[in-house]
Amino acid sequence: MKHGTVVGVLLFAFFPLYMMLNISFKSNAQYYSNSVGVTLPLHTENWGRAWQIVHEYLPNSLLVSISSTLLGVVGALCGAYFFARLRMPGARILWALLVILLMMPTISNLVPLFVLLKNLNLLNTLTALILVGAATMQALSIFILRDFVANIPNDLFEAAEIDGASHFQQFWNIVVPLSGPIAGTIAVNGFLQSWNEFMLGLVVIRDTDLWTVTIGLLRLDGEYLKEWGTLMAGYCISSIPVIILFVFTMRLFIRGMTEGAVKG
Amino acid sequence: MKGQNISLRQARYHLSIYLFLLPCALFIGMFAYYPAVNGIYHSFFQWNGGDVDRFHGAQSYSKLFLADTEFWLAFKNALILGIANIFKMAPSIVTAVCLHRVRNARLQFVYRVAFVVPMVIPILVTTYLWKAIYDPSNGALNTILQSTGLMKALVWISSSAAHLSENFDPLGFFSWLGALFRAGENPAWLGTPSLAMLALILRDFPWVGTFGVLVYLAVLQSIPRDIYEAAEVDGAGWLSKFRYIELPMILRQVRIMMILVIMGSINDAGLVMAMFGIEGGPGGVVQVPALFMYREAFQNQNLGYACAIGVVMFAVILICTKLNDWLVKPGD
Amino acid sequence: MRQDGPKVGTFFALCLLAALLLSGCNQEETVHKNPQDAIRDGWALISISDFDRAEIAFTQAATSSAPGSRDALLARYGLANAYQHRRPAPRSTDALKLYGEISHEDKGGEIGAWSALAVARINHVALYAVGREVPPGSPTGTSALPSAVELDVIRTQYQRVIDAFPGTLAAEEAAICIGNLLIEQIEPTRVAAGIKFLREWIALNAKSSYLNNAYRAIAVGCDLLKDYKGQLAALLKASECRIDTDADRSSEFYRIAYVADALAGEPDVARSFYQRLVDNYPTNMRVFLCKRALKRLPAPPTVLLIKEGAR
Amino acid sequence: MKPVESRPTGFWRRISERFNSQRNANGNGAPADDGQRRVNRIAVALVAGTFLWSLSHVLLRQRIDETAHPVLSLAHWQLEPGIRTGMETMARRYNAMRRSRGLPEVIFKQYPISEKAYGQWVTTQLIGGTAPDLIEMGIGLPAATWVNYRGRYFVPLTQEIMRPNPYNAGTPLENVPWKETFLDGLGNPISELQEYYDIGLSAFGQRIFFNQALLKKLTAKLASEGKIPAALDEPPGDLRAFLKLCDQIMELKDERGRNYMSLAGSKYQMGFMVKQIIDPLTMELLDKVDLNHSADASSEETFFAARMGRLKFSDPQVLRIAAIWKEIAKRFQPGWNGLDRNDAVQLFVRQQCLFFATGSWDASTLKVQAESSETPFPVGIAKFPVISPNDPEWGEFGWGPTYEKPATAFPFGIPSQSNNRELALDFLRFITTRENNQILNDEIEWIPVIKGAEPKPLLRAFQPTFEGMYRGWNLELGSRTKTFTDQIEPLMEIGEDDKGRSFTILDWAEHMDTEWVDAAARDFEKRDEDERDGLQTKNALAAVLRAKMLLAAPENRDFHTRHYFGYASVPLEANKNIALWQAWLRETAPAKKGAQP
Repeated sequence: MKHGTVVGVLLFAFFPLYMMLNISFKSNAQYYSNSVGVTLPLHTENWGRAWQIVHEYLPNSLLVSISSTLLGVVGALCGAYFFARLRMPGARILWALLVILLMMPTISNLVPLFVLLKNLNLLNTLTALILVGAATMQALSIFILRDFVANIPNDLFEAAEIDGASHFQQFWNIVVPLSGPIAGTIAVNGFLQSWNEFMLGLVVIRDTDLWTVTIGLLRLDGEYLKEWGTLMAGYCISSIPVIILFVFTMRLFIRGMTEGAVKG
Repeated sequence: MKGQNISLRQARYHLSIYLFLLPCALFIGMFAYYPAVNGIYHSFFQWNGGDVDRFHGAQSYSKLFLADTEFWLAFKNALILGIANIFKMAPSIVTAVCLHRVRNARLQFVYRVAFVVPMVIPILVTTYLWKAIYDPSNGALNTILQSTGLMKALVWISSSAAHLSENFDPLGFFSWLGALFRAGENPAWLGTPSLAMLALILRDFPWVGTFGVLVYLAVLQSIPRDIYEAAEVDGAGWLSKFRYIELPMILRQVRIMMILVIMGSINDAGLVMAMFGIEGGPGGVVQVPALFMYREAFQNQNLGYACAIGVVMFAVILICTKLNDWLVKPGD
Repeated sequence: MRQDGPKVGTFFALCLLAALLLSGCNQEETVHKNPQDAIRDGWALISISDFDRAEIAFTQAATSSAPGSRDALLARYGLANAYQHRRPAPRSTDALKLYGEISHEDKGGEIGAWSALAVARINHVALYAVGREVPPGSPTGTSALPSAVELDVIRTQYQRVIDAFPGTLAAEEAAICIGNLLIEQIEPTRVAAGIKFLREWIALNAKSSYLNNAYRAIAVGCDLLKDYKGQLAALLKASECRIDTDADRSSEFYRIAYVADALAGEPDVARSFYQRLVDNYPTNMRVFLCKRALKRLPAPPTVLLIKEGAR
Repeated sequence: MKPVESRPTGFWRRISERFNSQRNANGNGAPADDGQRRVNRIAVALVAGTFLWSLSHVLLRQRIDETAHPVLSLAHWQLEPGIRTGMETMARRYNAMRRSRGLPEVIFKQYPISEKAYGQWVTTQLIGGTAPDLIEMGIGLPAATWVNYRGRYFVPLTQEIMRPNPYNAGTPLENVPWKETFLDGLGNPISELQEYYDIGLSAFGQRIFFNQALLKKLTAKLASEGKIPAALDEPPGDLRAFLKLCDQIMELKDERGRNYMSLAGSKYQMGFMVKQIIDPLTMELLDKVDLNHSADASSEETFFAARMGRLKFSDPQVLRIAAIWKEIAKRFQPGWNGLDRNDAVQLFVRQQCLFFATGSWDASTLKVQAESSETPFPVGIAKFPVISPNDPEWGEFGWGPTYEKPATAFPFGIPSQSNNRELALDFLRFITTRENNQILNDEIEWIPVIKGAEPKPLLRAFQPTFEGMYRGWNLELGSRTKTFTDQIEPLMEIGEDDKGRSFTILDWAEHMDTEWVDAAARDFEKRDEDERDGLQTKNALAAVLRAKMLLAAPENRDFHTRHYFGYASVPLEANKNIALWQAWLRETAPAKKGAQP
């Protein structure tokens, strides 16, 4: 019964993945005639063509996603420590501001952001994507991390203070090691976010050799001749790095999810 | 639990902790708050983003409240979506519970791994997919309905609803239902005004959000086994276990998820745009506030006005979340 | 690695600082050798609406040129323009001040004349600004129009240009402005006055380059007064004394033909202009209508444009 | 992060104890600690590795230094490979030409932006002042918004196009005004601004594509059943006959027992049907709409006509047009308006439907797909059917074909913020010589736009009609009206509303007469404001031309004088237009509130 439910749900969850993979081996003719089933011959050249387009953008995407994730996590951890460790004067207000940030609709902010980046001379640089990516991670990450840090038994910190550890030592020696898992969660979420982000990138990045994969794939998404196979192959390729990342951080990820989410 | 309160007097011993705020403060301040505040500021301006930047007080707001009925109608849609989305949280909970009750640790681990992987699929792909599924003539959905004979059932429901509506019709619900499915016709899920909203809601069946499942699961993990044993001794059944042990535990997460869901249904224009186009479906039946805002910002270059809309939407969300806090009390 | 926190903080502080510094130095300064070049650059910069650098260029030109020389005047005239046209926030007051000075220094001169005209023009256009708070009595909101009183003030300003700078292009343009200013008030007596003014002016300045503009204005006036014969005559005159003869005139021809055909009852004129359109612009979309009309003529059009319905 | 063992200080031991005990508390199913750390190490190594690799990749990527050469950047939404390469070819030829003249080569940058995001992209770039030197115009935003952008951000080219194109020297087109070297003389100026801003590089035309094999087969079948006299090689040119054929085809079943579809339907296709068949029928309305006798209905005029009650959508005249409109919509397959272009293509390629309305830009790609489908079929191209003068009920509309304005396709404009507008203009001139335009379009497989250049055989079918009907209204005043019509028209076309109740033509007319006018009033507010703000811009432009006149050397002074007088009337008459609008507004203020801006 429970197995049934779980497996059933999983089937649905994997269906898109299957379709993505399946279509990526089809020619347009095959796609039009039979889009769901597996059709032979497999058009592996789709992948070749997709790779031709994606490979030059891959480093950009990786660079942006990884660095923004790292920066984001560091920032979020520090922030979480501040909010969780002690209730400093003003912390309450700052926290409120942070939560409010979660609720703000962001569509109309694009233009101010663009102008800001222009004044910072960050247009057409990957730095812009990295910084903004890291920034967008903050609110939710701190939201989750705070509860986690707050949940580290207080006597650890007290013990540390007795041994005369500064806040930085406490942070570095207690919070960082303990928060490995939850940090992993945040990291993977952030990574996914900045990996799939395209509107900002499209608007900010001008030179095609600085494009990220997601923008590059839009190029495959031509209006008049859609090469479904190549398009899907492109999407597959672009999700492979993420899957690899998952595979290796999976345990982190899942345990992290649990630890962090216990207190929401 | 929280860190202890620090009074101003004690604060000076801990000043260094403020340094921890620096990185995220810089990030958020620069790239999140500045644009947001800038937006609020400009909501009092007539602003096209460029060479027109004219202060005109609260005119945008008055116009929005007095003249723009369609904006408020968009909230009606958002409300429907929001409610639907809230119901759509149930499957995640059920799945989580089932997953949680899988005794075999290894198997459970495998399941959970399996749950994370599909997160990588880009939304664009799923949108293509669902458009294909909804295709009236070749789409999977209609094919299934026809082949399984479910279509007949639906048609029957429709017709009987139509009959009902003749003498009793709350909110025109039955007459709406009555018009949905007609014999010998493939329903055009995305094309028919009366069906569009339903199609939007049905999207992503079975509505199991990976993130949600994992979060609930996380909480459920922390239920000590002995409670279950005790419950079984009392002969508690499947349901009562859920009702008395599991539900109370995850109530708080449910609330958080609910908040996120509500925000999503008001703030997210992307989904509707991808499925129905910028005008929000035939007759604008599925247009949401965010769509309205998007149009003002990027089609009408009324950025000032768009900002005002943003502020109003924010206010609404704030109220919703407050209501939510107040309605759904945390479990612990 | 002990001092992790501050390191992180300072790191960001530094990189953002760097970014800010970078942003500071993205505008290179251009140094000009002689005033003429500076002035040219200045105008080029205005035309790409880079007003900061335009102001710099003109200021350089002003300082580097001999006081009282034509260059000096041109430079300051340019500067005033830069003030006037900058977006989003025009420095109108500075512009007005500077224009005023120029028009005083360059008595009777060309540049002085243009400056004087610019002053009137700025005040005139200001009356049509969006969201202008309007004096009581006139309709409110963005749909507000300047009142007759306000416009009369402007009119005297234009008149001053004509009196103080006789024989300059600017003076002629000022006259056209007066005509338009009267006609744009729609109110019949004003319109009539405008037409009268322009006709008299034309009589005196038969050689002016602004005849075309004058006749166009008259045409509109007559249209408002439903004097279609007059409108037709004016339109014909306007198209005769047109300076940019190489422009696309299909709509001009059509308008003449249509007015002659449907309103003024001059089938021959109509035919000739329909024909001209067909001959000169064979691929123009109006050809279809013209040919239909040509077939029909001299019979009047079946469906008259019901002007009465309009006004 | 540091491994635990390496810090045996007092408090750390306590920490690690707590840490482990806590972990064991809820560690069901969680892997062992050391395994945990191994995984972490690999993960960290992996991440660090990829990071360094990509970093080096990004840093070491050598980039052309752009200081040495002028840079010319152009943005368009044409993602198909042919166009990019075509443009690159042009760039090569341009640079070759420059080399031969001893000019520095130009670095070309092409920004192909997805149609999905084009409007937003352009908006942000123009606002941010970072726009490229050439921008393809016309998509992703309402037409009215593009008009506004032209006036606000682009250089009027009216003066330039009146002079000959220097690159035509030595060709038959020498000394012909640049404008007149285009197939249709670049059509009319933007009616709201009375200026030219776009230079089209290709000619587009819309036609009905059809599956020749299928048409033959099905019509043969019909003929055998005696429904039609004989099998057809191409669809009937008369609208009524065409629709009849559609009905007959929709009754036939294919081998899988599915009914055939006649017209492949989608929002995209409906657009063409309205543009090509419905809009021209509104031409008679010009008599009511065209207030300034320009024989061209601007959106403002339509708005005023509607407010004055001269144009009523509930007039029988309009209703008759709407009836034809609906007749056409009926021939689309059910659910068409939920679909987009690709679904329609799919139907056509799978040979489920016979006709496919689209533009010449599709010709080559559609052909390719038809030939590469599992049962390849030849694609035919036919003109849109027209109403015959002696049609029983629609005869009044039988005025012949629709006017086609071909040269407005693939149009590029020059933003005034661009730093090398001269270069951009020069490049436009270069690629619009007969020879280059031919080469460019042959590569793209589009139709050349310069007189005397020959299209590829496949595209011969697109010879434009220069004498025909065109629309007598313009319902798109801004984004409000566009959104409104986009929302209301499907209801009329499919004939039901969101409650499933029927939605008739009359309902449509009623909504148009009230709500469209309200929406238009909102849009007009903006048009009025734009016009008022535009006063400044117009004066600025005039000032620049005047300055050229003042600064000009004696020899070319009168040229610049002509130049100035070519434009002078625009700012002089601008505020008159505003006043006129306002006068009309006041006179036509309806009794009901809300519509008054």
